[in-house]
Amino acid sequence: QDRFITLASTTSTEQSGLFGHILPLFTRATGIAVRVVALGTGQALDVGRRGDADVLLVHDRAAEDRFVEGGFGGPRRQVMYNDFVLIGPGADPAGIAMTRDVGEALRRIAGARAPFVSRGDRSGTHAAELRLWQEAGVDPVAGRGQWYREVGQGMGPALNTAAAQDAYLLSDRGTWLAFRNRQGLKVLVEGDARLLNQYGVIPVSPQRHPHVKAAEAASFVEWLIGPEGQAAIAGYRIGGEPLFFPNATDG
Amino acid sequence: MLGILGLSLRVSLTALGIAALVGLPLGALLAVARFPGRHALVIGLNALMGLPPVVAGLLIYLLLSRSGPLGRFGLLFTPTAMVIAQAALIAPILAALSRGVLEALWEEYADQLRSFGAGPWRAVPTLLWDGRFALLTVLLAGFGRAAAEVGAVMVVGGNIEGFTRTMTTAIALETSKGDLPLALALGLVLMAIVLGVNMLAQALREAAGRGGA
Amino acid sequence: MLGILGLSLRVSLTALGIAALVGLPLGALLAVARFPGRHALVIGLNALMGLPPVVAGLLIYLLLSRSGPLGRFGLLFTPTAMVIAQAALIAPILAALSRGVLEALWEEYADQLRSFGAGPWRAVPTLLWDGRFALLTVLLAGFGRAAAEVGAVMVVGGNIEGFTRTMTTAIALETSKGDLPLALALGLVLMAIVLGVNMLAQALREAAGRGGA
Amino acid sequence: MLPIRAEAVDYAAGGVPILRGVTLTLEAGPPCLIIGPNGAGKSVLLRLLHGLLRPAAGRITPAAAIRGAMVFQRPVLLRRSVLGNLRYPLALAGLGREEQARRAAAALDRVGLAALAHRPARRLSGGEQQRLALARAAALAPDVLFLDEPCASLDPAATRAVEAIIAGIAAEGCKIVMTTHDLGQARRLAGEVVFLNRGRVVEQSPAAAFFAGPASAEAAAFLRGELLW
Amino acid sequence: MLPIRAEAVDYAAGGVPILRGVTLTLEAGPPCLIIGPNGAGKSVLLRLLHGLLRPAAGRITPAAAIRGAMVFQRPVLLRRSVLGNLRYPLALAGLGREEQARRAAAALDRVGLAALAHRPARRLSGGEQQRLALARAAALAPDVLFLDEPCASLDPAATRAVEAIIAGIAAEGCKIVMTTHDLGQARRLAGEVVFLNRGRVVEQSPAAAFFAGPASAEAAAFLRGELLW
Ligand SMILES: Nc1ncnc2c1ncn2[C@@H]1O[C@H](COP(=O)(O)OP(=O)(O)OP(=O)(O)O)[C@@H](O)[C@H]1O
Ligand SMILES: Nc1ncnc2c1ncn2[C@@H]1O[C@H](COP(=O)(O)OP(=O)(O)OP(=O)(O)O)[C@@H](O)[C@H]1O
Ligand SMILES: [Mg+2]
Ligand SMILES: [Mg+2]
Repeated sequence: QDRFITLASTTSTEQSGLFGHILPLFTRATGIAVRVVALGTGQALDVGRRGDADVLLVHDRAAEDRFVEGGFGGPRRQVMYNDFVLIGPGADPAGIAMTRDVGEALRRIAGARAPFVSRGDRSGTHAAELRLWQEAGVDPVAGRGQWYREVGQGMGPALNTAAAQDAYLLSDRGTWLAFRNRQGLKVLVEGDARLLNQYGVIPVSPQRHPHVKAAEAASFVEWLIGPEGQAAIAGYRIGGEPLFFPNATDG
Repeated sequence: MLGILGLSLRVSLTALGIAALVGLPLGALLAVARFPGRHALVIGLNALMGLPPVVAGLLIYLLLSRSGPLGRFGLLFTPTAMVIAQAALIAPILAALSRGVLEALWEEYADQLRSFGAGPWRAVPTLLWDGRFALLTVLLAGFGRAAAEVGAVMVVGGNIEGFTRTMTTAIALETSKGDLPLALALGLVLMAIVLGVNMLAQALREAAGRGGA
Repeated sequence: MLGILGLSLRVSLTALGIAALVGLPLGALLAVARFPGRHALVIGLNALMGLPPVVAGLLIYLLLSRSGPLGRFGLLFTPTAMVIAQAALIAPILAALSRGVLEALWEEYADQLRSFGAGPWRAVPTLLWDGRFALLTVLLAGFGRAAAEVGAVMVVGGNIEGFTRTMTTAIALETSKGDLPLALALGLVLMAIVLGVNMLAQALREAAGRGGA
Repeated sequence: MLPIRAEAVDYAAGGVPILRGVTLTLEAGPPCLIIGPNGAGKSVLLRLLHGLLRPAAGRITPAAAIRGAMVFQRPVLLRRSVLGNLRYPLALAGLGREEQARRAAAALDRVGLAALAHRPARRLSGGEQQRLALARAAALAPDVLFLDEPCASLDPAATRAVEAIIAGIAAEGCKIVMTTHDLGQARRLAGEVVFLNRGRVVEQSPAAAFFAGPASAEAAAFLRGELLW
Repeated sequence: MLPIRAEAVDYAAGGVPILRGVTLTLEAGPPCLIIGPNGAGKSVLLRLLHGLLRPAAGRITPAAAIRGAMVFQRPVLLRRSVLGNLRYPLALAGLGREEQARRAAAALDRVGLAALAHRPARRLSGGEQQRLALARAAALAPDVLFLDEPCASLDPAATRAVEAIIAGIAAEGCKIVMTTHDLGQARRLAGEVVFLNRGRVVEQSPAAAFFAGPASAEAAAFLRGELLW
């Protein structure tokens, strides 16, 4: 295929299997192939800044805004959300399954000094986790090296680690649903409004990088936030459960 | 799957070919020639065997990135970029290992070849030819490193499905999806291919060896 | 930072030591002994030089994971696990490369040592000792591979801050954060350390060489 | 160990027949000299008798893997000092450290290398290397000693001295089996002669008889220096 | 190339002095035989004159890197066929393919190895290897040919034949510089003799005079076979 764009995205979206579902639909509709480079959010933004991708799909609002303010691309459009879930061993030694309050759950984990695996890679998920600890009034860094374990890896490896250590962790629902090596892990806390995970799409600036395929990138953004794309996102399910919820029109 | 396998093989073998073209003569030259700085070069090459793939990948990434010096060729996230990164990674390995191997041969040949009036440049192809059986193991080490390598190809190739996804990046991906059985199965397939290449090399060596050594 | 460096060095050198203890004698034995299956073993070892670190990591992971056969020792995500994974990864490399190097020496020594009545078991230490200078390069290749390795230590070590984070996993982390300058700086520091080890090895070799070869 | 018998031994390598139907017996007694032109198969025969090679057909008895000790035509010295080379096989033979040191010193002295004991062995001159190889094999005090042209690189005086050493070893009851191209040397040392040509034993005779008048025309031509390639 | 002059040449290796104050001149003319006991420094001297080693003190002229061709005491054969070994230096000297083939065939024939042309060279017998090495150097038609004990492993007939070859090469105007431990051979070939002992040139004399009665007591003892290590 001659017409293609390069999309820099996050490992969580790639590993959830979403792209395998929606991108063929886009290509069939427009004749444009999409090459997905799945990276850490920070690295994905860096790839965009250097002009090595045409469009970005990421989930770290603060970092996205800095990117747009820096003139590296834009406008940012909101695409979809999914939610984070608090996962832990079925035995639930910290007893968090009863609560629906994520702050309370985190406090119990800290109180029980139960093993907790943190992404520790300054990804969107990591940023969300740190925000939740702060809101819960706990400084987990005090438990570093004991019960609080920063693994510095993507979502999947973090889940692998938690599975092997019977540890708690925060995961995005999409990666969790697609994840196969669950061993004893279960979703223990979900549905708290603070657990929302918003994704945005940003075309890279053709002013800054003239070689960028602006027209193709624009049609990708258009399609993604348009009815076809939004329907495709809603249509991606694992075991009947949707992983992502389209919300482009809300923004 | 077949496409991924093919790409893996193609990238590793091309990288090996390029690295051999640079690394083996360099190794032979270092075994043969005595010049100021040779000692430092040898140590440097030995140390480069410890170059982390991710670092090599990053350097090539910065070179090939649109904002880098070679950006206008648009090579980033292509198989070509992966070949470049792997070749850069294994050329020092081939050079360092072949220097070690050929130095023993040179110890035996030096006086005789110098007596024939062969300078270092002429001695290099002679050593490479006469040492070809020992160099086979060196080449297989280079191939193994290239075939197993994931850090560098991931950074400069981007693990793009259907375009730059190799066996190793696919294995890494399945591992992060937690699909360990699939990851292991892919690993087994890759090892089977690598084994096949090794058996082929060995068979070639034996066919050549029968001709007289 | 110092802790990470120390861990990196400790893990790589320990793995190298263990792998050398297994790999070098095995390589020498393969150079010396003729037994049914030797040929297959040689090809197998050559192919194992292409074992992807992630696959090696996964196998060790499954072995050490609490549901695995060695689960009760709780070794997963500890430096010990990283040492095991790296040793498993580089032992075949050391064996395959040393076999190649020592076969040349054995060609020269075989008749004489057999004439002395030295069986394969007795010939092994002799070859290792008399070939020690050539084996240095092999060891440095193994060390380089261990020092640069990230896939296996990541899987079985888990890159846990302050506990199993090594230079290479830190580099991978900074890369995924998009902090390329820091990643490169860490890479430079690692290369400097590797260079230091190589210079030390070279100095030792020279000191020994002066004693007579 | 003795007698060593070769019965109808064939040997081939690289697709080329090297020895054909070699039958001979080595009995206790004075040195047996194997002589014959270049490429006749003398070195291969010694390796077979020593036990390093296995016959393609026929057999050699006793079937022990290695029989006695051997000095190769092209000495193989280990990457060690002269003394290290001497001690290596002694250690392998299980001798104690003191006995090793004693024997090594005596052997070095015997071949005039005592002053070079601590030199790297592979840096010795051609003749020095050959003397070291002989000393090393003799120090093992084997009951059979195979010597493949042990004096080829020795100066005239060293040749005479080594001949005396060999005769001395033989007198102590060790069977010497040796090749040489120096017919004078063969005359001086031989108790019996095996004449080998093109892979065949042409004759095996007592030395006196052989040199007085060999049974075969080939051997006669060889003795006259006329059996050219 | 000729004359080659060594002036007050010293050489040492591994901390050991090997040659001391060696002064000699090699002029065009009949073969120069360098003789002396094992370890005297003959091989090292040949390497210096050939240009493989550099003097630690003194100088050798002309200063060309390599002078003439050389056959080493221990032949170094490449991992190729017999023919491949012969052609290698000819190709290096820039000869055309046909000329290479012609010269190689002639050289093989001369030393009786034509039948072994396609054998792997390193599998040859000791004497065959030595003849190959000689043929290989002679095929280069050098103006000086350094021979380090070229007949040490040759059978009696081959020795005579090679002596004839050497004499023939010398007659064609090539300067032969050669070592040997075979004093008979030295007598037959030498135009002049350099007697080396313990790293010093004891005398350089016309051959006839030397063998009739050497000037030095050391040489006289050497000729009597009494100069023992
Ligand atoms: N491994 C081998 N492969 C092929 N040919 C061989 C091999 N070993 C020996 N030969 C050949 O067999 C013949 C006999 O070899 P051998 O070394 O026994 O001769 P020799 O009698 O000792 O001669 P020399 O007096 O020159 O030492 C030679 O022609 C040699 O080329
Ligand atoms: N590289 C070296 N390092 C140390 N010693 C050396 C070296 N080369 C030669 N020698 C010593 O120098 C002396 C002379 O050596 P050389 O080989 O020239 O003797 P040679 O006269 O050729 O003896 P031979 O008749 O035994 O061949 C010997 O004692 C040898 O041990
Ligand atoms: Mg022989
Ligand atoms: Mg010599």
